[in-house]
Amino acid sequence: MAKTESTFLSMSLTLLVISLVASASLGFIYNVTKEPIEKSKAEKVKAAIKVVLPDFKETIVVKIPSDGDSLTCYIAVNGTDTIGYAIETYTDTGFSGHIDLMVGFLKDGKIYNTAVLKHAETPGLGDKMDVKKSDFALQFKDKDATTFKLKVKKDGGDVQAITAATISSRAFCDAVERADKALKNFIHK
Amino acid sequence: MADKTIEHCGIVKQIDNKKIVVTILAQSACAACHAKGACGTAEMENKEIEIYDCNDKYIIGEQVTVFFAQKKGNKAVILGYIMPLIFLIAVMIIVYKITNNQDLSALIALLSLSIYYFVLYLFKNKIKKEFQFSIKKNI
Amino acid sequence: MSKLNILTRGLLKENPALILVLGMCPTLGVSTSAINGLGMGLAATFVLIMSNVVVALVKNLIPDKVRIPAFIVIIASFVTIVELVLQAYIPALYEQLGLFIPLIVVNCIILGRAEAFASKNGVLDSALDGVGMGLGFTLALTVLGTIREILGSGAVFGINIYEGDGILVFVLAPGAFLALAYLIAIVNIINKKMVKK
Amino acid sequence: MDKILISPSPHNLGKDSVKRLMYGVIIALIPAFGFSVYFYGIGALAVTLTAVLSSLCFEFLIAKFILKQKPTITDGSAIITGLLLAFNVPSNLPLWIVIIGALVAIGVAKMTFGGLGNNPFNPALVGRVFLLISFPVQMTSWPLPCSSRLTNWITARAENLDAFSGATPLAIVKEGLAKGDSMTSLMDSMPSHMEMFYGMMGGSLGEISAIALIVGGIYMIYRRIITWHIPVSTILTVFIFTGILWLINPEQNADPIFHILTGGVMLGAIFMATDYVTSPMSYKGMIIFGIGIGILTVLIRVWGAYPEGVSFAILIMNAFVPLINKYLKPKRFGEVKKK
Amino acid sequence: MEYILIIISAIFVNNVVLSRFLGICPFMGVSNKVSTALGMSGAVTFVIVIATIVTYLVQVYILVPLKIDYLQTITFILIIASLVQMVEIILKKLSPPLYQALGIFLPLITTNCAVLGVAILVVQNKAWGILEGVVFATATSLGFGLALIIFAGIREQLELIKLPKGMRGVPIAFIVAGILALAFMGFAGLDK
Amino acid sequence: MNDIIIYSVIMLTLLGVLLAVVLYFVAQKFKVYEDPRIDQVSEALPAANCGGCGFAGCRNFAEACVNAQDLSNLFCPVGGNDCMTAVANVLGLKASAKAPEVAVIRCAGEPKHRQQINLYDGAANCKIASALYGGQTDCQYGCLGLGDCVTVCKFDAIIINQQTGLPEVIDEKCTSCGACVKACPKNIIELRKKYPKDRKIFVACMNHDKGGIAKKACAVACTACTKCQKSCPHDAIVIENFLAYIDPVKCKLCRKCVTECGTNSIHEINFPERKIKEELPPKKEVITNEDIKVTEKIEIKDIKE
Amino acid sequence: MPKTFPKGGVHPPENKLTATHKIEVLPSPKIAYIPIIQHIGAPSTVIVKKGEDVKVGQIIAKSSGFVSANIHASVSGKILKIDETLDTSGYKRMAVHIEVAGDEWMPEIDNSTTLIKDINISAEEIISKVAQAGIVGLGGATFPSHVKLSVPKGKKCEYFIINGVECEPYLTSDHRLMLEKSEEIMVGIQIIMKALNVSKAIIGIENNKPDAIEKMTQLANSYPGVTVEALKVQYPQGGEKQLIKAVINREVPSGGLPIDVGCVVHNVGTIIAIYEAVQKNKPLFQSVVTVTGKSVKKPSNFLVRVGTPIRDLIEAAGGLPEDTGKIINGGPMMGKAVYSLDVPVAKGTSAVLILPQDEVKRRPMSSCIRCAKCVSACPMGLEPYLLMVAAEMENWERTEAENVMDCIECGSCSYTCPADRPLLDYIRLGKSTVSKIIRARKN
Ligand SMILES: Cc1cc2nc3c(=O)[nH]c(=O)nc-3n(C[C@H](O)[C@H](O)[C@H](O)COP(=O)(O)O)c2cc1C
Ligand SMILES: Cc1cc2nc3c(=O)[nH]c(=O)nc-3n(C[C@H](O)[C@H](O)[C@H](O)COP(=O)(O)O)c2cc1C
Ligand SMILES: Cc1cc2nc3c(=O)[nH]c(=O)nc-3n(C[C@H](O)[C@H](O)[C@H](O)COP(=O)(O)O)c2cc1C
Ligand SMILES: Cc1cc2nc3c(=O)[nH]c(=O)nc-3n(C[C@H](O)[C@H](O)[C@H](O)CO)c2cc1C
Ligand code: SF4
Ligand code: SF4
Ligand code: SF4
Ligand code: SF4
Ligand code: FES
Repeated sequence: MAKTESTFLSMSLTLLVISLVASASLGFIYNVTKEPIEKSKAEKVKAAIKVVLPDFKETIVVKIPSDGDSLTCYIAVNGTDTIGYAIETYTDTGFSGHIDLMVGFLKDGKIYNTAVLKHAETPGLGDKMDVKKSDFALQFKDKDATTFKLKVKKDGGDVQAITAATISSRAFCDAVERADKALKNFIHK
Repeated sequence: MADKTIEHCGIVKQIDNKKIVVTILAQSACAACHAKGACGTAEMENKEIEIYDCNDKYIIGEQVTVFFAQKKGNKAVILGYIMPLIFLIAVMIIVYKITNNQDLSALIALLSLSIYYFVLYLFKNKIKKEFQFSIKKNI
Repeated sequence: MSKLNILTRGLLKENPALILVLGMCPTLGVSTSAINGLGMGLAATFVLIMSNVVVALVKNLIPDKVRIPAFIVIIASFVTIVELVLQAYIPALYEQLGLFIPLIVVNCIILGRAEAFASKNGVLDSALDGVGMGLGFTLALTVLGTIREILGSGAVFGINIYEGDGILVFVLAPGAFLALAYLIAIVNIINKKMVKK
Repeated sequence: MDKILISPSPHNLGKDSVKRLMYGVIIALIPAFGFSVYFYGIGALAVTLTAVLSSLCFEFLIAKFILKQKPTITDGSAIITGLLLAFNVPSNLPLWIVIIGALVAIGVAKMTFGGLGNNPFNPALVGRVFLLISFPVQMTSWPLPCSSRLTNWITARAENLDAFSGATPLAIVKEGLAKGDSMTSLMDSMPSHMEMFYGMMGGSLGEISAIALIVGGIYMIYRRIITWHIPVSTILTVFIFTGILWLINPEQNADPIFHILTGGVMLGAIFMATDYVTSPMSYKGMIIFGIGIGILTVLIRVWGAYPEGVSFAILIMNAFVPLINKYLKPKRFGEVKKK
Repeated sequence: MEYILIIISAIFVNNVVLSRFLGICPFMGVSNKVSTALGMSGAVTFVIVIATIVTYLVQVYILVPLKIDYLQTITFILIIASLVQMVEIILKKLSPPLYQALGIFLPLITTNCAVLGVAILVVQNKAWGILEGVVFATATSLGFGLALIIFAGIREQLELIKLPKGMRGVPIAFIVAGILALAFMGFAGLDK
Repeated sequence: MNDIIIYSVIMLTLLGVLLAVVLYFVAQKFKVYEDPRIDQVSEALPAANCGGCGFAGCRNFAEACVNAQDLSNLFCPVGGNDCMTAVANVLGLKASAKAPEVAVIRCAGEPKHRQQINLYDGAANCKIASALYGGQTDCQYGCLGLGDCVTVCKFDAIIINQQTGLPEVIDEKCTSCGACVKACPKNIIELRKKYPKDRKIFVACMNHDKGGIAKKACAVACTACTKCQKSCPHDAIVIENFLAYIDPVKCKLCRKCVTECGTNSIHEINFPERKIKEELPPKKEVITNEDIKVTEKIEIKDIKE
Repeated sequence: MPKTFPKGGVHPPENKLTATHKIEVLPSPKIAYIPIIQHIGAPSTVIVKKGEDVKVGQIIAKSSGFVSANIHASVSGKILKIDETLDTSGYKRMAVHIEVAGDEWMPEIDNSTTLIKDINISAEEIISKVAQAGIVGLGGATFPSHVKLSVPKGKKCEYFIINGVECEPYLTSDHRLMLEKSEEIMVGIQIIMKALNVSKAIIGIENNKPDAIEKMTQLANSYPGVTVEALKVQYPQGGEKQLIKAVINREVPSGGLPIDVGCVVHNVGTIIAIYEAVQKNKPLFQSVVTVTGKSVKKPSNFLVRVGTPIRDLIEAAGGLPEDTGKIINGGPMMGKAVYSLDVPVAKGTSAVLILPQDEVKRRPMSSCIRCAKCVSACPMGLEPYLLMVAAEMENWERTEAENVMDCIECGSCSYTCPADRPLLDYIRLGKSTVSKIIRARKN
């Protein structure tokens, strides 16, 4: 087959057709993957809630205010029983900026567990906040912010910081504290 | 001074009564690249340079060296890229201060580039004088 | 050129990352661990094979002067597909690779093969070339990822092989450059020796 | 009679040689080494010996087996690299880490470029920064200096490892300020300036004693191994810059004397920034180089994540040296001004 | 203040080349001479800024409202490719001598990771408006220029040196880049 | 849902057309695509970038070939005739044929032949040494042995023989690029026609002094005694300025002159042993340590890539 | 603080062994070999023939242009032949061989030692006499002196500077001349001041010659316009550009001549030669030569006839020592190494230096450690390390761009380099290649 000549018409036409085909097929694939994408996003949140709270049946999603901003709070219920609150919280003071956490509180305000949703901290240093990498996060288990000061020891708190990653540890505490405060506010109201 | 001029090998392509056209192989980023054979984006592009003032006689197909001052190269970059950039950012800031609308200011700044290019167009002849190339015979 | 040759030359002799030094951004950016390297490599391989095939199919329909943009559209489509599929089915990897997935579009290897090989050869050869080059790229990324992971965090594919933290630099930017530099140097030397023989 | 020699002029030979210069630097480093052994005991000795010996070994092995050159370990430059690497780490650093440091310094930063004279970056500092980033925990826990170490130095190393962990004054200041403490209260807990001048403070093993380093520096200037330009411009810049900050807000900023006595400014300015290979060639360039180091040091110290900034500052300025050499030429005699 | 932090971050702390690994190809390819490196960084800055503005507007006013932001990659790359060509056409049309001068002075880059990467980074950052985006784009390109120029200087110096055989060319360039990245880590935290 | 597909299609199509239009303009008005033959010619070249052709590099040569009307003035000595034929085929032109050449060293003054009168102690560089003095011996024309020719050869085709202190050309490697010829400050190296089986006959001497002086300076110097000239049946030998020269075009390799030369300064290389053994002054004796001393400080630098 | 030039320079051990040795007159040789190129510029044309008899002071080769010089017989006798003879260049060059017979001088030469103070000829006549007498600069460059005395139109000479620096180690010929021929120098200065039409003359002398400074200062009081400047000891202060900078703080522009800043510089030896030519009609055929070296038995200062083989000088100084490594015509920094004792003394020869092997044998070079010592030592503000690399890589454009042509070849850089790099060897290669390129460009 002979090579198509480069004329204005042929050039436009080819690109037109190629774009057409490309966009159509992309649209199709988008439609196919749309659902799985959303599902996987939801899965992730759900998995995190499961980690940070004891067994429950379903969740009610509410937005709770947190100084000037709002956090997503998943109220875990078993029928009418409130089991606890899983709060999607964040901080911007991480070594590499933004960190997303899920913090689970029992009804009495005690922290049940925490989970890291997203972070960009340095591997080998800040990323030890992930339970898979070190025990740092475990120290928050079953702590109550009223008795357990959510600050690293260097700042006069009770949290043992990750060695050589005080900044990340501080940020972690900041996020947990944010959730704690928001929740306390919310419950008190 | 060698350090201060840019030289390119070129080949005389065409000779008019006053003007000599020399094709040079623009040394694009890729030209020096060892992998250009494998890479399609390599911009091996012939550029044509017109030279107006020359005393020597040349013949078509002769190898020549095209050179011009490093300073002028920098000036070209300033006129071609840096000035419009500064212009763009300045317009953007001014419009933003007035309208307080970021996106609008960006759009206007983008459009205002045409003003810059128009001004450039007005100075066409001056620029033409400025960016003269010279050639010499290859030894 | 024999089919076998087309398939295998990408592995060492013309390894796109280590010999031709193409697509350095993803090579450096995602090789923090073996698994990331492998994932990125496979993603790129997929795009490479598919775009090679498609380009080989339509090469005669495309006028010369819109060749490159047409290729870009084709490649970008496949990249988008990879993006969507990863997001849907392997979200963890998708997050790890981040920015570098869309950047597959500008990876010189892919456009380069489309232009230099697929636009001149048949469908089967192009596919084989895609496989070979893609695997070569994947191999390079995985090897580099493994080196960096072992040195940097004492693990391979996430499995700890020694106690302690490792030499942290290797998972950070400077380590990427250094490890790649020596890898390229070594591969070059090996390659030269093989060519001599 | 042998054959008469012929050669172009000059026929006179100066007496300087690379070896003489290098061993001059080593002599100049001896006082500081003495102080560190005095304060840190066997730990300092062990780290230094390890660093020097492994530097020599790596240089020899790489030159001989990889580059296939004639090894030149006798020229003394590898000894300096080893010494200065050791001077830049805590005295209780595990020895295997020291060896990695030496490998990086000699192997990566020096021999990769072909050996003495070719490396664009200061080898000892590349080694040190590499370690600092790779082993932040080990590299930032210092034993406290204590003269009694010398008397019972057999046991000292074991103790060093955990018992006497302290922080450098700069780290204390940085932490303190972050916590919101005031400068005055922080300064109270600090050794006095005079003690710092001797070296009674936590820190890397060779950087603590300003007096010993200055003595070494004066010796090198006297023997014309180095000129004053780099050390003076560096130290002065740090002094002036921190002085300005201090004048603006003495509660948030430490005083300038504190700054020049701590954190390796002396060691860096006198011994590391002056490394021939990685510093500019003209006096003008040297002064710019020194000023650059000073400014970067203070920037990193005051606003950056690291309490100490000298190593980074020198490395960053090393990168600018070729540009400095290119644009800051010595003034040509009878230079004709171009129109 | 916020802008200053963005600038410091983009130039020093998260330098495109040394820490984000974008635009490595031109970094390796063009940085042989300081003079070209200088010119090159000017051109790159202009291209990146323009590309950022256009892609940002397209993203915010077209892709997102139409819910087709999954087409981001393909749209951006096409926009960037045509933009670069358009700038060339305009220059050539308006002032051929200027165009010629640039042509032999500068190696041309059309598309590389840095341009697309910056465009994507800007639209990804939800907290940023276009002003921040432009500041970021400019600073990023300046960071690119800085790295390029330093690197060119070192390479010019290395030209005068007999390097070990296997290290010549790409490997030594990467070693230098690695040590440079190591040194630049000293800037960590300056953006806070 | 379908909206999305429609929007997508519209968006991309618009962009595609935009790009097409832009490119159309670019293509129509401004771009001059590179002559693809340059690449093809480049491929046919040996990529040694040695400059032997007179151009800066192989690619420049390729360009010149493509732009030339005929190839008569263009020749790549490295690739030789085969390569030029290939180039000519690509371009549809006629190749210029040249007899293959090889470099020869026209000095045979080993230490034992010429007395050393001083010891050069300057930088190990022939150009520097030659700018200063005539050399370490009485012969002002002879090889200095400091190896500029070795440094400059990109093909590792010249080495200094540690025993004779003289360079030697390795015929198989020599591409006749001529770099050494340009490098030698004493003009000792000549590119000569390559005969079958690499045979060569040439006068290995450049001494223009009168016979007596030359002979005193070096035992194997050409004294311009004219014996060879008389003996040559093909008139291939000319004597000018007290030095014999064998014209490679006329020389038929008959070897008559070789035996004629009283100072043994005509060299024959790669010939079979002579059947009738003739009285020839011994060519190579055992070399003593004293003789090698001179060459010790030669530092043969890495060949630049 | 005594004055000196501000940048660069080195201070090698002075070793002025012969500073107190009076100048002795060395008898004529048996055969004199008089080279016909003894100056910078065009070679002279021989005007005598084999077999001819010549007298002392008779012209045997005529100047062949403006920048050229006459050459006179330094001895009387018969011309044996005109043949190639090894000279200080290391190459064989044309020389007139004269077999000495008696010592018959040209009649017009006044061979007495009486001082003639009165100058009663015009500037033009002075210059033509200087040219006739074949006088060339004895400071080392052997540049024909009448050229320097003819100030080009449009330029004005304000200062006449006398170079009594003698900054090279070992050398003492100028020093001795200043002590022994002080009056002649003063008269010579007056002559040149008249020729140049200047009113100010400054004698620059380094501080290591206090006796010369004292003597010249005393005398200068009685000669209007003449002053003496004591200078700090620093090599290469004798370089005319450095001397001008040190004495009157003016910088000769790159590529320029002293006259561009209103100066003419002459060496003290040259001045005595000019005095003798003008007042006594005596052409230049003698030279004061220091024969010295640490192992030399009898280091001395000799007054020698041009054409005497240096063998005679060395013999007179006690013979060639056992450990001789190098024989140098000139000082250790700028002189030329010679390897044959048959090399004849020329007009510009100021010393024969015999150095032992262990003092001069070069050490093997190592790679540059970028210590910048050469940069700080270079009095011309150049970067020798860079010039060497550029020349080594044969990058002549760069070599030129880095101002290689400004190098005065003083050797301070090679002297100071701790890595023993032969900097000046390569810089010279660069200079000669670049000057060829420049010349080719002009044509
Ligand atoms: C490349 C690099 C990455 C770092 N990453 C982190 C990090 O992710 N988290 C963190 O807290 N500190 C990190 N640091 C260390 C901080 O800069 C700082 O040194 C440390 O937080 C000091 O805390 P410490 O008191 O725990 O030693 C990093 C340092 C460097 C050089
Ligand atoms: C080519 C050339 C031309 C010169 N022309 C003049 C001249 O016109 N006037 C002058 O006074 N000196 C002239 N000189 C002499 C120089 O200024 C200088 O005195 C001479 O080269 C000796 O200097 P030196 O011994 O410091 O090297 C000339 C020298 C050279 C090499
Ligand atoms: C490095 C250097 C050192 C010199 N040292 C002396 C010196 O010590 N004494 C001297 O008379 N001339 C010295 N000269 C020569 C002078 O530069 C200059 O040529 C001379 O004084 C001019 O006088 P003349 O024409 O009488 O020779 C030196 C030249 C150079 C380049
Ligand atoms: C004054 C002086 C300072 C030096 N400083 C260092 C240094 O800081 N680090 C180092 O590795 N080597 C240093 N050296 C040794 C040597 O120059 C260094 O190893 C080279 O950089 C290796 O090429 C120094 C040498 C001298 C003479
Ligand atoms: S020997 Fe000479 S001609 Fe032959 S390849 Fe080497 S440099 Fe070229
Ligand atoms: S032949 Fe080679 S070694 Fe001999 S002088 Fe010429 S360049 Fe030097
Ligand atoms: S470069 Fe020239 S002027 Fe400078 S010190 Fe060396 S020899 Fe002297
Ligand atoms: S003095 Fe020698 S070692 Fe020092 S910079 Fe100059 S050339 Fe290099
Ligand atoms: S791969 Fe990033 S610029 Fe080429």
